[in-house]
Amino acid sequence: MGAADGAPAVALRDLGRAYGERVALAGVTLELPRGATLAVFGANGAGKTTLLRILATLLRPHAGEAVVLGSALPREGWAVRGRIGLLAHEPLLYRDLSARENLRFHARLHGVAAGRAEALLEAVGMARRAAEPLRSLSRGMTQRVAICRAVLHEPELLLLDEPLANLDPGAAGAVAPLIGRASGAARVLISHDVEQGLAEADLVLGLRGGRPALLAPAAAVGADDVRELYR
Amino acid sequence: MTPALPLDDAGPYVAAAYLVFLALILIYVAIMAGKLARIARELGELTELVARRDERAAPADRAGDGSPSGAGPGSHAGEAVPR
Amino acid sequence: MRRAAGALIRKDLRVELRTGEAVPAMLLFSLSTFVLFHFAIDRRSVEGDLAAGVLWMTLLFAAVLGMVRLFVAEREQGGFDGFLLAPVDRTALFVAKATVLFLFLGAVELAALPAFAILLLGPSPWGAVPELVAVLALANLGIAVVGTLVGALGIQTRARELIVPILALPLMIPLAIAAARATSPLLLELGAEPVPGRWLAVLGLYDLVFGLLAFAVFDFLLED
Amino acid sequence: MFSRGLKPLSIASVVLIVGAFALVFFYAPNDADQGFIQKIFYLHVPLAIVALCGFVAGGVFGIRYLRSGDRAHDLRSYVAIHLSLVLAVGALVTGSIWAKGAWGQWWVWEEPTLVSFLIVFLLYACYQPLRFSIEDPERQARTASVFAIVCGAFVPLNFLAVRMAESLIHPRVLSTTGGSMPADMRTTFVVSLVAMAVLFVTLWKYELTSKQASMQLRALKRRLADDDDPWVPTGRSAAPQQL
Repeated sequence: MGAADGAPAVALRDLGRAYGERVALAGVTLELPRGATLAVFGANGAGKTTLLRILATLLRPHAGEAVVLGSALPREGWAVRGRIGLLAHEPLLYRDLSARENLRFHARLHGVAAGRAEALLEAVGMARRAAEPLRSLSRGMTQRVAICRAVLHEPELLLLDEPLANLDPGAAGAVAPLIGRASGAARVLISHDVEQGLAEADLVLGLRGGRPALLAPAAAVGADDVRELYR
Repeated sequence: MTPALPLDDAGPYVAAAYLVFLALILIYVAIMAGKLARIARELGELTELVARRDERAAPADRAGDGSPSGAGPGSHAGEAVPR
Repeated sequence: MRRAAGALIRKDLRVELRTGEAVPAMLLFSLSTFVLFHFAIDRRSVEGDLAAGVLWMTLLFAAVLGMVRLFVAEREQGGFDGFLLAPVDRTALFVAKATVLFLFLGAVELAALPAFAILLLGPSPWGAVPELVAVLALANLGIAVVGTLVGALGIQTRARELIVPILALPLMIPLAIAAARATSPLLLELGAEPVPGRWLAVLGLYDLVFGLLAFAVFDFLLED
Repeated sequence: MFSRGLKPLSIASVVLIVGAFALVFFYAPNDADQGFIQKIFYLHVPLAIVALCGFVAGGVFGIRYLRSGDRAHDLRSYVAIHLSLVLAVGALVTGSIWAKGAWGQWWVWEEPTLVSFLIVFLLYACYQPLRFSIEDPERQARTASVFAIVCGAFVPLNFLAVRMAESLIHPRVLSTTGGSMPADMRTTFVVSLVAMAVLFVTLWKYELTSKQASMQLRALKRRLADDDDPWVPTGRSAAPQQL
């Protein structure tokens, strides 16, 4: 891919998006190097999910530029699809299929070998219940399967919306190699756990009413600065 | 083929058809009149809003905070107004 | 493209086998409609164009049920997003869904046609089975294509149960005309007559036009 | 943007409509078969033809919207279809009156053009409910454009199928193509058709201008309302709300 490999994981300039007349996101400018982690904080409706969906190519930006893994969105969205892993608020899995069937389905869509799905299920401790339909699993278990789905194709950029929601400490430990810093992927992380989010991050973006209210290296941001966003 | 109808029988039907057309146009005019009235009303509201804004802005300028009042309608007017 | 469509088709068939949300409902609906027709038109048996009309009315309405369900899981369980994240041609989703609807219709007809022959149809249709299958296949293709398009349109709205039927029924009128006219010579009391070729041609044209159209516009229904 | 040429167009449509109706009643001869009742033809057929062209134009603007993403095209498509629906109601009612006057029945299934027209009308009548049931304006515009394109292609196919279903059994009763029409009748018809088309374009531009004016007004209001929340809710609507 040549030049694209040297490009930052995410480069945004004045990114904006509106839903009709309501501005959901405006004036976001930042650059995230490969392998680094961006933590996004903000109250409900601050535009975090909108930002994540734009980066995932699911939503087209209305203003500004978004370059993800060297490809400009939405024009070159096809080039980054399959290189991004999205762990959204919803698991994006079929409730009537089992964990294994869901992952095999996504493996086929992504052209990944089915063995990878089995290995992941084993890694998150879901192998034993992989044959049950998802609707019979608890939310924490579903979340573990959703994490498997997000990292199935070994993405270069992980978009994580509260990845540890509903996970017990044991499960959180099990998924850490997949979606934690150890995964080696660049990450955009939405979290409501301020301390934990800050600990994971290299760069911090605080959103308020769709506009950036805070943008600084994680080392320069204190937990109180972040809590200010929710006031 | 059905035989032709005499003129006086057909007259009401033809008149009715053309009246339907007339009625459609007039209903359309009435709807557009409603829309126009709304635009006029909203314009009135806006004029009032601007008038009030000017009243508030004028004393602020005289107080001498140095902000030029001639920011013009093109710039974001909200910035000239003290909160 | 073929890999993705295959995965989608297999997924949908597996869900249908497990939950039985579409085909059994469509079939039950068809059977109830036959019974209703019996009383509504007050006939013990039908033949010819009346039989073709009853059959196609029933099948089209049953098909609408399938269209309404077609994309529900994708919208409600995030299937659209999951699919859009994958590096595959978006047309694969259209191909897969149209195939699935086509298969559903075939499955429904496999049971509904014998039921129709037993319950309502006067003449025996068994002599004309190959022609009947040909007409059904062409018509099902059209229903599948239009149904996928309309289902995808309807799923964008907040009122898909209303929008899908009121859109699909007028769109299927040409198909209904051609299918009924092509079927009625096969269901005559005095033995089947040959199917008029021009109605098969209309069905083929319908399939072709809407197939090409769907290929051209389907992508736009997936964007956000 | 939309208002250019509106004034000359308005004058032209007044002159043409008045002129066309004058020709209908003072110049064109009574039809040999049908007599005076045939005068409805000069109203009914132009209404129907212009409405169909408007529907197809809606599809063309739909294509242009999908290709460019320019909301103005969506607005053009919306207004074209919306106006065509109004004309279609006129065409159906006048057609029905004609049928009653000429054959004593309010509806004749033997007339394929009328039947096709009813089907097309039923289909396009879904356009407003479809738009209304989608809240996100961008999705609304895109879905409506897809609808407009699909239905635009459906129109000819539908005419073909209905025509085939009827015309091979019955002779066509309301001959509209005018191949055998006397010259003075044809002149009257052509003038009526042009008048109707100009009227359509005038009303189309008129409504576009009106929609644009209220959009600008709303934008201005938003800018002047100096509170923190820049969002002034406008409520749901089938019409495009923003350019």
